[in-house]
Amino acid sequence: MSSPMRIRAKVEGDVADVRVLMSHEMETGQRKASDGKLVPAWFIQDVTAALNGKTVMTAQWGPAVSKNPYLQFKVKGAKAGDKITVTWKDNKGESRTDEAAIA
Amino acid sequence: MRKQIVRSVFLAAGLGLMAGGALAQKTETEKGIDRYRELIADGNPAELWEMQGQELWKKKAGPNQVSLEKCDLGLGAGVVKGAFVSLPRYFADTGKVMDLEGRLAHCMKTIQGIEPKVSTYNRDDHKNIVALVTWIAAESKGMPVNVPQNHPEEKRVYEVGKRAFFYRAGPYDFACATCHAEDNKRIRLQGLPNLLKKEPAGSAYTSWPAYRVSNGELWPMNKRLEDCFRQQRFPELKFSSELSVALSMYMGVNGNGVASLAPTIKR
Amino acid sequence: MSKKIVLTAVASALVLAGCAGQYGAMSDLDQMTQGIVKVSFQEKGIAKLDRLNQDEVNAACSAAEMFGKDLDASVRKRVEDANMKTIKFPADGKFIGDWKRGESIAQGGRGMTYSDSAGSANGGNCYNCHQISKAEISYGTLGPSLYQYGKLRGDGDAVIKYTWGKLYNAKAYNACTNMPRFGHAGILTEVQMKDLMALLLDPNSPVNK
Amino acid sequence: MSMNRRDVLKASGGAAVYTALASMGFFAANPAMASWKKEWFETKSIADTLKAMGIGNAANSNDITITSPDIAENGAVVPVGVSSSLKNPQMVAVMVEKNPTMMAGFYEFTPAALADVSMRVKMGQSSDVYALVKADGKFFMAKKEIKVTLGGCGG
Repeated sequence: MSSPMRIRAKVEGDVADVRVLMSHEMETGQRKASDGKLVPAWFIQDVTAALNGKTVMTAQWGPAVSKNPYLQFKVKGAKAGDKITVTWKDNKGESRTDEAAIA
Repeated sequence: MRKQIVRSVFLAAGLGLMAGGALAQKTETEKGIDRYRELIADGNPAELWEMQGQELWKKKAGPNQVSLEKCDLGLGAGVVKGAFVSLPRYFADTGKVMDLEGRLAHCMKTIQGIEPKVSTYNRDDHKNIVALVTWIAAESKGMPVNVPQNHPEEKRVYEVGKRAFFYRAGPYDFACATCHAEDNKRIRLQGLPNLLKKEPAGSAYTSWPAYRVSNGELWPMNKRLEDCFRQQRFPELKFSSELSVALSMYMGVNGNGVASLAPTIKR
Repeated sequence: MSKKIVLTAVASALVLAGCAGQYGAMSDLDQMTQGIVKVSFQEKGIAKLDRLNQDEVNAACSAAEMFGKDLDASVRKRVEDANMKTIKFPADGKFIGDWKRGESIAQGGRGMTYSDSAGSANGGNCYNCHQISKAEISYGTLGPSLYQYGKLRGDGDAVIKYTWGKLYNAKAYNACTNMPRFGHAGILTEVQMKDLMALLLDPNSPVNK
Repeated sequence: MSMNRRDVLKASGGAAVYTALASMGFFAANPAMASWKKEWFETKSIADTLKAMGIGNAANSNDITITSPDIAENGAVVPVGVSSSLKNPQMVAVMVEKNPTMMAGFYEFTPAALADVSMRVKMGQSSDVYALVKADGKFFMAKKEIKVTLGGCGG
């Protein structure tokens, strides 16, 4: 079970600055555990961001993205109270969606 | 005889060199690393733990099915703001000086009826302690450190902490003071706070809990101290042990008045 | 073993510092701290509780440093002499090994923590505290720069013996130095110390370029 | 859904279709349909990466800004931001030359997003970091060297 994302979005003019923290191990598949065995790859592959339900950005990530990923992006035509939704999906098929109102 | 010769060689050849390296000018490398730290400070994953901690504080748990909201962290039942910067302190109900992590375990036990397992970092109930501590610390962000020295026990624990700070032992003969009793020293590129001085002591004391970039873990003060001792080549420090509390007290009091930073992000 | 010694050392430090017991007798606090240290740790892996014991030099230095004082001259002489006696020179009379291996020992920081396993070679931790070769910019400043160590000092017999002795047991030359006793405490082997000697003294070492 | 999204875009000429699809909530409703571009994440050189992405040429551009430290204290977390003033931005990709595979991640925008993203990447060693930007159907590139210092003990 995954932990919630932390999404903060602030608008200035009509541009919203969105900052997202995700809780994820982002295992590369190349790291050895203390018992010498490789830890299997486990990382977020897809990220989708939407403004009021409309997709504004999609991303694909590889295992080089740091653990507990941080993502910042900017959205035009936004105003306070609008909803930002972020979804991630990892290589095991697990996914999570969280939402925040723009401040 | 040998010693005599050796000494004079040392004096003749050695002293000239000693002076050069000791100057505390910031190198280009150090400036670059300051910039790095600035950039990573924005978007500290510690916020993920803060969110969890806030939830846990309010969540009914344990055999008694009550939340921790009545827990007295030293400023009265349920008062969170300011608690972090005024711990460790003496608690009349236990007759002991306690740190934040120890006090939280006490509240889990007395209020929620849990027999808390908190001796291993981030395992069992300690996982919750880590999240709670992160949120509680964040609630005191910017407030001045105000660790009390009123009760005789608080004074005694400070004195024990001072002695423990200078206690050299282990195969490397290291004490806390070996690395943390002078200004502007480094291990590799890592700056070492002089914990005898107010500003660095206060900043260091309130730098934990911190998100550790190297392993993606959230370290509370007890884990920070325990890992210092690991690298001193000591045995394993027990969380919220008398020594751990005493060292926290020593650092906190030395840093009284400095604005709290926690939670931070560290390499 | 050393409780007596510790207390004596503490007592003399107190006299030096002119610091009468503000909170009752200081020796009580010292004794209390010793007790607290003992119960606050648990053994783990290779790090057993006997690591918490202090020998005379550690006890004396801890007690003095707490008050920002130097050791009493007679105590200093006694503990330095005792440490000097521990220094063993290489059995084959050869002090200089391979500077390349020395560089990698100087870079290494592993070994002897409770998370390390017994029997693995320990690092020298040298760059943690010293500038050594010019190429490594990630160096510590707890110790003096050793860049051009040999170039500045030459490689005469006295320099070689002093350098060996300092690596083997630095407390023989300066009782309360922060430097570990690499030979005396069994941190590095004789071969490893020879390689470090080469890093510092070999004219071909990057340290002396 | 077997047809690849990017193929759809290519075939029908770009942003307008993308926006139309997006406005129907198409992507948000089908997050699983964005099949992960495995072959983009397996290359070890800039040339191979561009080839895998089907890009013939990417011109160096001063209109791309990479925001990152010159030195990273820890390679586990290296902040990299990319912004561009190029008109009609459609994609930004971040690549680390000396990582086991180059591609760290890429971002595709509808006209509602600005070409301004920041992320944190892992770096095994000092390396050039590339930002690839697709704008108005053309590809542009910029790079920056980031040094990674390995810490000793402590911290």
